[in-house]
Amino acid sequence: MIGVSYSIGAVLVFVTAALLILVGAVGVLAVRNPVHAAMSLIMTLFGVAVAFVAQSADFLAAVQVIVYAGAIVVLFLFVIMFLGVDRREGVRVEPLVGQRALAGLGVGLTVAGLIVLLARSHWVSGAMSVSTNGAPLATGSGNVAQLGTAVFTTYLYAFEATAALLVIAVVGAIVLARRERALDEEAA
Amino acid sequence: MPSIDYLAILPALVLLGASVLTLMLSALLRHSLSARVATSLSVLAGLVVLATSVAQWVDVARHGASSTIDHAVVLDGFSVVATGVIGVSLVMASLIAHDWLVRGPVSASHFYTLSLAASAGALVMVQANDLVVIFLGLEILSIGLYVLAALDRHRSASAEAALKYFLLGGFASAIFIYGAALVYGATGTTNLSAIGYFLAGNVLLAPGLLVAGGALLLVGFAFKVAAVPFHLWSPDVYEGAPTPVTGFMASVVKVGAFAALLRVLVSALSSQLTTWRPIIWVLVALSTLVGASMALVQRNVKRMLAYSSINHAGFILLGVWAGTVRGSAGALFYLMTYAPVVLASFGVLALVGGARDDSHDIDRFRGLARRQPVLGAALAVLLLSQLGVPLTTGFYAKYGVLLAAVDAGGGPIALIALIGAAIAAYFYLRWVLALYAEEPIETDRVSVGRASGLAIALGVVATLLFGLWPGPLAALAQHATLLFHP
Amino acid sequence: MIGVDPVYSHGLGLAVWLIILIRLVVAFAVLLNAVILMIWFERKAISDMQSRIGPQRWGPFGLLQTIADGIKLIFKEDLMPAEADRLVFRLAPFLALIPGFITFAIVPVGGTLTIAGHPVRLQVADPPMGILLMLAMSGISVYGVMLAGWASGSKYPLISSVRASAQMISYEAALGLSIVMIVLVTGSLSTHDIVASQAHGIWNWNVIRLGVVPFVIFLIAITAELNRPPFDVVEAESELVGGFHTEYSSFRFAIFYLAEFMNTITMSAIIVTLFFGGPAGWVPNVAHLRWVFPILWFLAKTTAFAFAYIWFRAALPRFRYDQVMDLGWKRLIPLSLGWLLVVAGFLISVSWGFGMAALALFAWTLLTRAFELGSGRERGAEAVLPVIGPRPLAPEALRELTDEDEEA
Amino acid sequence: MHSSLWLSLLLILPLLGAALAGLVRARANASYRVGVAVASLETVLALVVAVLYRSNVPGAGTFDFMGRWVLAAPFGLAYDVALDGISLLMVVLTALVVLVALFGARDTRREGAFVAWLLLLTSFTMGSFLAHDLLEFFIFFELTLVPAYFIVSQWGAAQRARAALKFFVFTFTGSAFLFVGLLYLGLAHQHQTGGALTFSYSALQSTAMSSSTATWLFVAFAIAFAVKSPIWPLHTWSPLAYAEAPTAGSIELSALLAKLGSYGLLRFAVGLLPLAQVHVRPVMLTLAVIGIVYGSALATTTPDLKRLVAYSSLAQMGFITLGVMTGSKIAMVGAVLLMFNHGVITAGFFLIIGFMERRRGVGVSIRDLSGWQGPAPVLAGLFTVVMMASIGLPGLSGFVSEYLILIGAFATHAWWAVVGALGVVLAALYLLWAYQRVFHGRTSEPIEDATTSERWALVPIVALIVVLGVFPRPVLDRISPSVQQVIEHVAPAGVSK
Amino acid sequence: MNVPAAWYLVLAAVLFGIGAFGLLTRRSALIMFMCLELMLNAVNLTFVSFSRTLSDVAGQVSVFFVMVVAAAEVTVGLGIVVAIFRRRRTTSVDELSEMKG
Repeated sequence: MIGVSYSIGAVLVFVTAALLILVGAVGVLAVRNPVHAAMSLIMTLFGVAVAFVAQSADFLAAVQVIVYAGAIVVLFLFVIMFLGVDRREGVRVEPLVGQRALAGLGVGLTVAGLIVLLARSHWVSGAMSVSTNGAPLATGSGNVAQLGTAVFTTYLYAFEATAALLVIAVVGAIVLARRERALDEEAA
Repeated sequence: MPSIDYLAILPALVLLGASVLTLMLSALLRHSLSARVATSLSVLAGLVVLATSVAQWVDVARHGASSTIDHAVVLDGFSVVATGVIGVSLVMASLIAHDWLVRGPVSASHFYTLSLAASAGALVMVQANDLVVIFLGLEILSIGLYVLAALDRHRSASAEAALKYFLLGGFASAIFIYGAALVYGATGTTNLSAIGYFLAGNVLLAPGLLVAGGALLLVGFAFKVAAVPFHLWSPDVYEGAPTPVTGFMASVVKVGAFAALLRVLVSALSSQLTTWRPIIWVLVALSTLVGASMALVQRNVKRMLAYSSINHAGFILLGVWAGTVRGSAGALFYLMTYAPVVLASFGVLALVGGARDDSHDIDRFRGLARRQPVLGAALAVLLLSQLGVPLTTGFYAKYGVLLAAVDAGGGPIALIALIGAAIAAYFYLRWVLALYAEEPIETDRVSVGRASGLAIALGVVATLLFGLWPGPLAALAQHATLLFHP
Repeated sequence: MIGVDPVYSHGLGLAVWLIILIRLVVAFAVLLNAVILMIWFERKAISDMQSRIGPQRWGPFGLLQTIADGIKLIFKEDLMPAEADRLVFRLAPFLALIPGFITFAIVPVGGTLTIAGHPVRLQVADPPMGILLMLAMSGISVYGVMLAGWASGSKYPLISSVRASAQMISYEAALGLSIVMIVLVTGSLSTHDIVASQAHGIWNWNVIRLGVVPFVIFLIAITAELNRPPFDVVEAESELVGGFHTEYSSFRFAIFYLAEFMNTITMSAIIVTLFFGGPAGWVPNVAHLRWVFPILWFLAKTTAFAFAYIWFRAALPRFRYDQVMDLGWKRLIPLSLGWLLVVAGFLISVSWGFGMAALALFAWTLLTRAFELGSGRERGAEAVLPVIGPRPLAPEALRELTDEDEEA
Repeated sequence: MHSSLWLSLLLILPLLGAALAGLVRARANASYRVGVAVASLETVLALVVAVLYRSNVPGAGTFDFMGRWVLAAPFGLAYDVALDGISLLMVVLTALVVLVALFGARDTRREGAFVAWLLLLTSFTMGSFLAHDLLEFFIFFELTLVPAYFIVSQWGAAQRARAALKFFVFTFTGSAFLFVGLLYLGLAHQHQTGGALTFSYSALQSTAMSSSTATWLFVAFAIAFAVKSPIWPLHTWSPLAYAEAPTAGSIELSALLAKLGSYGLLRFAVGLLPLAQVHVRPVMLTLAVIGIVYGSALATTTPDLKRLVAYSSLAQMGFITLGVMTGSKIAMVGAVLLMFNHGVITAGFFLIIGFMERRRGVGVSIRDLSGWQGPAPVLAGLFTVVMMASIGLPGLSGFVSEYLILIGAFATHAWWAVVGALGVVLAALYLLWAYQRVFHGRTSEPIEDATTSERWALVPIVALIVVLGVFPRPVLDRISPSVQQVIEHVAPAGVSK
Repeated sequence: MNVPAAWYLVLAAVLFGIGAFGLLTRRSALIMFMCLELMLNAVNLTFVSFSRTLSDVAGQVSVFFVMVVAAAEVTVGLGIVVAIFRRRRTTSVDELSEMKG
């Protein structure tokens, strides 16, 4: 790797993305207020979107912002505000002594191991998948066409399965959020 | 557009269709859908799935295994039989749920919309030949179950169980899909067959990525099937979720997850046998021993069955460990026989648990067999089957996986698993003893609904009948595995 | 996301950089000025409709009134509520402002010029995902309102925040679906391509091509996204005092004000781009000035929609909150789904189109019945979400939302 | 070769009886009558089979009545029954002991279930002895646990729950080793032949394996059988279970289920794994001898009569193991005979103890009893006969078998035999001592002598004790060829004589 | 020239680790959900990086599906939180003490 120079721009983009992602992620963990955590989450999500753009996944970057920032985090914020859990949400007493250290150790070791494995394995660059039949990955609008083709051929079944997934999620959410008066009276 | 073999995906379509139909009926009829109609619909759907799987079996037996929709779905003996098992499980789970729905706070249409769709998810997993499809099937199944677990509004434990299940289930899913991403990076595809071909044709000099990915996939599956040490959620969730839902979890989820796990390991990663075997070895040893030991100290029977099902998961993993045809057949046979038994067991629990489904202390079972000999004897048979006593299917289930394990050179691990079974014997027998205890606790007579009764009877008859004559099922499992899609 | 703008076809020379920079600055300046005009326009038009005179003191026809107001606001005292979350309170106004501007960047305001040998499109940027950018920005724009209301640490703004987020999620789907129809007929996500496909004659305008329905859906959805009347339950004065910006004053308030009008203009421009051919229109054969007419067409169309918004405000009563929700979920989303089916069907063949239409009609009938029954049942039990409209001002609902001490 | 239907009938008859007993449980005495009738029929059937049995069938050696049906090919599961001299003796013992237990040790609490469980146990025990297939044997071996568990846990004494659980889990754990071992053996056979998976006894006999493999397998098998027998040091469950079980349960446990262990050791461990003999023989002999001495020593100290019999059984099991493991034909024949004799004798012991308990209403401790001889002379006399047989008084059945074992053992493993002979002396010591305490002396209690039905129950036992002590020939004639066949299979692997 | 994909992969691994750590240690259900989202985003980043390395579109398609799943999970997860909150007015997992694991 040493001796190869990367364009300043690419490095800069990487650093920006990495900063956004990591600062945001640490923010989610460290911040006490859930609204602030949600905002940190948005930061990470944007960082990921930047990283997507840098890796010529423009379409996904846009979808990332629309789905995550535009819907998921809004939903989070909605629930936080709706339930009014925003201000008093601190870190609670740990139920098991040393759980945090243990989790940290476990996760740390796993991630370190992963990084070592990532670094030490040379993946098969150029292994062509069935889907593109060896055609190189396009950028820009060609990319959308490729994505669309893949979704409706190789991943057709998966795509149809998402329909089931969304139906069950919507029905589930409504069943859960539904409030039945008879029951509330009983609870009260 | 890729060609589509509709016969292959028919079972999943039937279940989804039934789910949507239930939903629409409940929305379009003036009066809310009666439990009787909804249950009938669900039972019918299950039976249709079973019938379809028979048709599929004929097809597979005649033309061999095939894959369709651009190799995303396979139609092979293994998937067909697993489909049939899911169909049967669904029928029994619906019957068990019926009595609970009649008296409970949950709307039947909600329950069945979700449970049918979740079963469809399990079917997707069973047939999936692509990591992404497995992931989606897993999520359909899991999301349905999260909601099902939270359905009982009378007990706050229900929603709490759902939350725990959701958080750890989501964690598992994330780990799984991360593993899938790494495997994709290592092999350049997410298709299981393609991964298999790639690994068969290429030697990876530094397979770190593949190892890491495979390990994460395994961890994800281990969470879903509640193998130790990834089992922590299961006792709480089993306890908190409504009992019929728990039965559903213990049967359908296990079938789906194990079928997918087997397919991933056998179809895609069979060349990496030496890598994943040690991991499974540890999982088997821990699951059988810890599952059995922890069950000893429980007083709540649902927690007891949760640990027991961990123990059983360990046994099924033993078949997976073998990684041979015999192993897959053993695991499949185990699933075929375990599902009805555990469902019928939870059927009894749902009845004994009372109208509010909240009395699951073992003391409630004291003297049950004295007061109601038939119900008590049925539960005793089911428990003995889970214990693995001969003349019940439980024995042959264990036999099948042990045979495979010993065949693959796993004498020590087979012995460890059997010692786990011996420990488990303690609490099954303690329970049986309580059933026949002489000084019955003053409790009301348990009323056995017709539907639950039928389901329990089915479970008992199945375990005794095939316990006496396991030949057909064993042959079926064997043939099914021989017709495995490469 | 740089895209395929022909200006880059000769590489990134100094001239190109300059052109890009100028385009940016001009766009920004034009937009700001347009906002100032828009504010004046709205006050004036409303006054006329209400038989009042409106601003008249500053400048001809009171044109400079907005600037005067702005200056006043900047010099007012900046208040920070005691309960406020300071960082977010300061951040929110800018979050509201930025998406509006970024969205404007993808609007083609005219044809293609040739400056110093470089082909220059009159559009700040033409990313290949253009229309997705617009969706993304409209998704983000809600944060300003939401966070402002929450950060104020006050009851009514908080309710406004909750309403904003719910409303936003509810209308995003219909918005996206109507855009999907446009993408279907265009075959591209780029705004340039969308405009180009509507170039030849009024029959090619999407509003006609797709049937009027998608346009209506889009218009309603975008109005709701903008929190403009009649969907301004977020800032319903009669219920929530001032809504999310109750606690804002001075410069920060000015920015909200600015953002609202900027968004209005931007969305008018987007409507024009998506449904009315953008700068397309009759161009007289005048040498050297041919490029001006598309811009004029664009301006005219945009102004027309800006006026339409003002008209809505003056003419339509505000929806109740539950009505807003009902409209979004029970009317717009099913309608746009059904229409999408029909459009897709006709793109395949006519018979498919009629088939899909029949299917959509059937589904619509079923839905109607389901909704009828559903609302009948809800009389016995409460709705899916407690209605955050006039009713929630009941004390227990408020406590549920905000009061913490009582539970603790 | 006779039809295997005879054997199947032996298996099925008790099953039908159990079902019938369960069905008629509501009517007073009905299930008792059904039970006795079925057990009598079973005994007759067993005797008929014994008469029909031929000790030389062309092509099958000493196995007669063969029949094999495959039930589940992928599992190698088959219903495979056959009978040779050794199992014939066990079959007769089973039928007889059950009859005695049902008739003599009646338990009127929920009698229908009790009789049904006993008959089920009979069927499963029969199955184990008739099995000509290792897997089938294992299945029946495991199955016997269930009825035994229920009998002990439902009708036992105060600590019955603990005793039953301990019994079950110990045996279950032990059989885990057997399970893995038999799987290994079957698979090894399959890999050698390349054919279908089978656990048929005659097929597995031809499995080739190294001496160390055989040793490991033997250890695995022996653990299971040692728990069941019980052999020291895996016997710890037995005193508790014998003591807590109801009389009929004690009889079944000690007279029948214990024999499953020694029978399995002889037939499957020794019979299938000749190569292991060299390595394991010293160990097994030592354990056997320790068991003899240890059991006898404990028997001298325990105050509880049931426990005394339990420890004495431990010693007797030591003798059987000694006989089985020496490899000498005489000792082996003696061992098989002792299995039968010990079954009869302990059945007698527990019956009489049961009668005593019936009179006392509680467990019988030697310390509390005294002077029974006066009021109950017949009971005392019967006890004396059984006791003398157990001690090994010449002219009674115990003598023949112990004598054969010791003679055979002296010839091949003199030192072990010498220590083992100590057990005979100790047996005389503790039994006579116990007799003295219980029956001699005085008592003020009015104790009823043996009733008519009690006497009838003991008639077959006393008769067998006397007849086999005087004229064991017909029995020995049936055992010898089968033992010879085992020896011949084992002998080439370096066994002397 | 673009930076090596490995940089992004390592970044994703770290992000995954942070998410996992948060999920295991934080006690607020909402924060735990957010950590779940972090983990899924790390997966997405990994997929996209591999997609570029392999010059294969499958990775990007997978991201698409992961996003759908994330959306579905959040819907249901938040539904559960709302259901619990209705009852308990808390979202801290520790306070869910009715069951002892």
